[in-house]
Amino acid sequence: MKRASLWTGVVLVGIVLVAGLVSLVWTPFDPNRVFPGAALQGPQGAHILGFDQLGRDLFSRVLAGSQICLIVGVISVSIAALIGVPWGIAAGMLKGWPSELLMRVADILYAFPALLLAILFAAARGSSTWSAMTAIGIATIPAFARVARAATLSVMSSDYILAARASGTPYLMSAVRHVLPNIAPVLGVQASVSFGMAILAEAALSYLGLGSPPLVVTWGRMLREAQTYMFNDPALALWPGLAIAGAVLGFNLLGDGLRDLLDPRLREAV
Amino acid sequence: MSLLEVRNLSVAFGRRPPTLTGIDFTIDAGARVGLIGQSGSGKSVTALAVMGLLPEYATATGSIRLGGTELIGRPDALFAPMRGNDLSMVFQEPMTALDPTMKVGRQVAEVVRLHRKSSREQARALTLDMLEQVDLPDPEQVYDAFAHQLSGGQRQRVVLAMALINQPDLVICDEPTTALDVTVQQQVLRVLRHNLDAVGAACLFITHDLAVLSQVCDQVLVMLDGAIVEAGELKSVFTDPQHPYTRGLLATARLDQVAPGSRLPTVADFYRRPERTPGTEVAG
Amino acid sequence: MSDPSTPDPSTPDDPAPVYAVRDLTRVYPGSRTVVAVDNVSLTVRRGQRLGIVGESGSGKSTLIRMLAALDRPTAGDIRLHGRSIIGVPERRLGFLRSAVQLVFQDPRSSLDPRMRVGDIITEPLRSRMMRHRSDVPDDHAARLTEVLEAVGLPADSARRFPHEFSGGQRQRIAIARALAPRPEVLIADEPVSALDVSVRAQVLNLLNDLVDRMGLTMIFVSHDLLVVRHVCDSVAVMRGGRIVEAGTTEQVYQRPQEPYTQALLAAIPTIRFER
Amino acid sequence: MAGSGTATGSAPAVRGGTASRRGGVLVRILIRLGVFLASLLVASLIIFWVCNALPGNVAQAMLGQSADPAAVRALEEQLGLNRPFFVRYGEWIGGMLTGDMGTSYLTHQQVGVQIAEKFGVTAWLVGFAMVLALLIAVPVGTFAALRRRHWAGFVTSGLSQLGLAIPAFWAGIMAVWLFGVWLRWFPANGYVPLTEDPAQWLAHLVLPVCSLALVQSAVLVRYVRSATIEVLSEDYYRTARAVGWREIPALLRHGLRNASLSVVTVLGLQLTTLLVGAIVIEQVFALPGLGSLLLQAVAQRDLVMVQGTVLVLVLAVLLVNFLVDLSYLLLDPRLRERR
Repeated sequence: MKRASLWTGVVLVGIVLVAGLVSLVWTPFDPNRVFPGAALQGPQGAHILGFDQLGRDLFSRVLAGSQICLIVGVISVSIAALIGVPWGIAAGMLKGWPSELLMRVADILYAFPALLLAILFAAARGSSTWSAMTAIGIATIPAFARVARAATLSVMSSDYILAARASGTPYLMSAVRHVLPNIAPVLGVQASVSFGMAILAEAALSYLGLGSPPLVVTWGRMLREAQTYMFNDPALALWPGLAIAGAVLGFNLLGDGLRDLLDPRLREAV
Repeated sequence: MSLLEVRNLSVAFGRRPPTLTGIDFTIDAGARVGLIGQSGSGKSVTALAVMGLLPEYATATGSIRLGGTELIGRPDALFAPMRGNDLSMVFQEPMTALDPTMKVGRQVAEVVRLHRKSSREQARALTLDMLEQVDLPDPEQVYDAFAHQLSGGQRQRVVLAMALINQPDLVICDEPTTALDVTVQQQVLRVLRHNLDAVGAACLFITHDLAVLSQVCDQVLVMLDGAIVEAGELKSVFTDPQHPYTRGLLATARLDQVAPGSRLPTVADFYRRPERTPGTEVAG
Repeated sequence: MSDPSTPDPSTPDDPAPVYAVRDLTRVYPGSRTVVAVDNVSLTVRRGQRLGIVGESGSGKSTLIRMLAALDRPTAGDIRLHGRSIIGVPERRLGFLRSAVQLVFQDPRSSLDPRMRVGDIITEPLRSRMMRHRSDVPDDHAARLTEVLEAVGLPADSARRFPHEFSGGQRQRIAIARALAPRPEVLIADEPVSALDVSVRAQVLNLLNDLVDRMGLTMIFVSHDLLVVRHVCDSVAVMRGGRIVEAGTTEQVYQRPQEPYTQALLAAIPTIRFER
Repeated sequence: MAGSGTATGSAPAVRGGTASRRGGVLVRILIRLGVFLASLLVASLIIFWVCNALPGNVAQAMLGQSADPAAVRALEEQLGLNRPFFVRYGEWIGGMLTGDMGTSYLTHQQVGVQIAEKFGVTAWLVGFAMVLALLIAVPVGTFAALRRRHWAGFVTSGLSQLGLAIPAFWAGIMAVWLFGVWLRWFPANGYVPLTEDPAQWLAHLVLPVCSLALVQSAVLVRYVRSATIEVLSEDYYRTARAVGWREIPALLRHGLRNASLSVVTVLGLQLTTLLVGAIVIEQVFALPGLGSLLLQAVAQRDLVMVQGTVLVLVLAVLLVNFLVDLSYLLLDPRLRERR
């Protein structure tokens, strides 16, 4: 039972990854190629999901949409982790007001949800994939900082940190030798969950027309365009939506499964 | 007929091998039975099984009868009213056993009002009386205190008050003094003995400390790896232990009778458990 | 026993003490200031086995943490072989770190769960502070084999992780780590109180044996008076941050002077049948 | 023969007087207030900086990308945009304090008036969604926790996991199709003010509120579940069971009081996600709320309007977090005293 979520997550994430990689070199049809007169047609022949409102192959577009979702996830989670993790570790290892200050700044950043920050960026700089990824990444920093800090605090309160000090291990060395390996699993879980949230935020942004430019195929934009044709063809909105839900579910389940796998309490109990 | 009769009790958690296998013991009305064994031997599981508080994924088989009433398989709607009234329990950790957000007096008074019709004032009066019985100075002040405002010994006495206020037939104490300092431990044990006498309750006293056990109990059950390996009167078990494991436990417990600095006897000198495969050992 | 004429540990004018502690005070500031250690003086001689007993909150743990320079005193002086450790920056504490090692209460917390036993035990040897000291062994592999054997663990333990061992075995690992840099002083903070009674005797036997064999000086902190009596030759009783009574184990246990010591001794649970 | 004297070490018997306790709380409330105001200041700086740091942003936006640089500079001069950053920031914040949120350069509408006009729609949407999400999540989450080893609990958790992955706007789109287009139970989009026609007002809110709340409750179910599981493993819950409380009453009496602390925190966080969700949902259902105002302003690159709207949204988030902090102080007797 416990491993069920882990394996479902691994499979779903695997599908998205494979789709993203395969679509780089091959899709059944060019996702931007318009088949004249095929607009809003249902499935036929090699076009297993049918055509969109302009007559483009829907399946190819859903496949290609996985690319941007993976790119946004990877870049924004990397931004968040690269800044948030050292930030949190520092806040956990420092004492007194410097630590307090670090966390207060993180708290203020927490008041800017990813989407709001992305909208703000789009307003000031114009919308682009980069501005979306940066905004989502920055908005995710506090999540990593908090998790890293909490984990660091619990590691720092262990006697093995005292033992390391009593053995003459310098403070910073302790961070590398003891803190990082011990908080890595928690960060892995956080990365997986943040990946899912980044996908959701990017989809919403594209849906609002504030994400990647029109020629880039994104699931969010597909939904935006599909909404106009809801009366004619609800399937247009079905597939990209399912793709988003599947990808997010995959990363969430992966995170959950990792958590269960690594939770020391659960492990001790077995 | 005994007050508590446990017959062929086995408990398993999920699909894991059973934690308890075929436990048999009885407790007579007013008797004090000590249950001893090392951590992980199944002492606490036995207690929770009797209380009907095993987690839902645990399965208990066999028979537990309290005053003739079968407890295994008893629906919670019928079992819950017995808890705190016919049988009650004192846990190890006084620091966390009380609700941190509720005044401790109210928590004790609630136990009264849960099981019998009584007005708020009556319950309060009973509670104050009980707090006095467990040797708490200034019961009025303790009544209105939150748990974190009391010391460990005071909290454990409040928990004792909760367990005893409805004068149950059986009180189960799970390592009630392990978390306390020695001087406080003495007081709590004294309060426990005194109040068990006053209420006339029987007691199942779980501990890993033979010395503490000898100060409370008159019968002993020795538990090893989920089974009871020895049972009997305190004196006969302590002076003439039959099972090698009991002999080992007794030898290691008598630190006061070994010359300082000399080699201490260990359990392994008397009893070696069948080898376990490395890597599966459960830490102490 | 190491020395028949064990003097009172609080006598400060010992000729060449390992530790000389004077008027040590540690105050934790805050809205409710806590004086954890209050004006404590004591000396520890070479080969002495000093037990520090007290109930929770008596300041015994704070005291030894200051002795190991893991906590800094508010006032007072600590000298190791005549050299003050007060105000010495962490990186200059090599002389203390190589000479003084600790064993903590709970091996589950004191051993890094993600490190192999071999790495845990040799961590003190690898630290920059100790690497070049003449008193610290430089052949790590050889020393690892030596200490594993000394604490009675199989040689292949080095490749395994702490969670693969039982509680008693884990405490042996912690002891092996403490022994690795050939320390002179071993400070043990409640080393057996997290262990089962049946395992406790084995670890105590091991400690006694090692201290004898290696001629260590030991400071042994415990709330259990019987354990201290068994392991130590002298004892200091702490209460509320102060040492209320000190002397040889025999003196203190046979003829306790302070009412608090008497109460503590009277409270020791012993097996008895009268009831 | 009272034993308090020898009770554990340095802990005095019963400590702390009521008077000193109250004083401590007041000081801590003031500290939180200070932190709240400081956060607001920093947040407003960030917002203003993002919108104004690049010179020519506003003027360029007004004149279009291909405008003559000289004309842009002239317009900047005219609007006072070439003055130092902090002067303009001070002006903006100063106006804020007197209730003047500025005027759009593009539409010449008062930002404050616009926000006040649209605020109600968003508030109704978020408020209803929050209540509905709670009504769903608390019982479902508790059930999932109590039966976590049972297939029913497992299925419940699985469903909440699924709900967590569904974008609220997709749920909205599908709801429009199902209930608005296919079944025709509710209007598919648009808004009717409460004062105009209460029945229609409600009818127009049903779908947006439900799609927002449904997804939101999935998040909440998980929090309630883990908070409840935590309480179930607490010693005081076990004590409550041992003195005769049944599962649910024990949870209600002792669990809820303690779990409410963590649930309150979560509610604070949830409001943030709900506000953001509302921005998108308003777009799906063409509701004239703050979200629509913001997106319209973004589309027109009306930065004065954007910074005003974002500030109001961030203010709401910070304010709720501040209130959550305060409720902590009031709910937990341990926090009331410590430090």
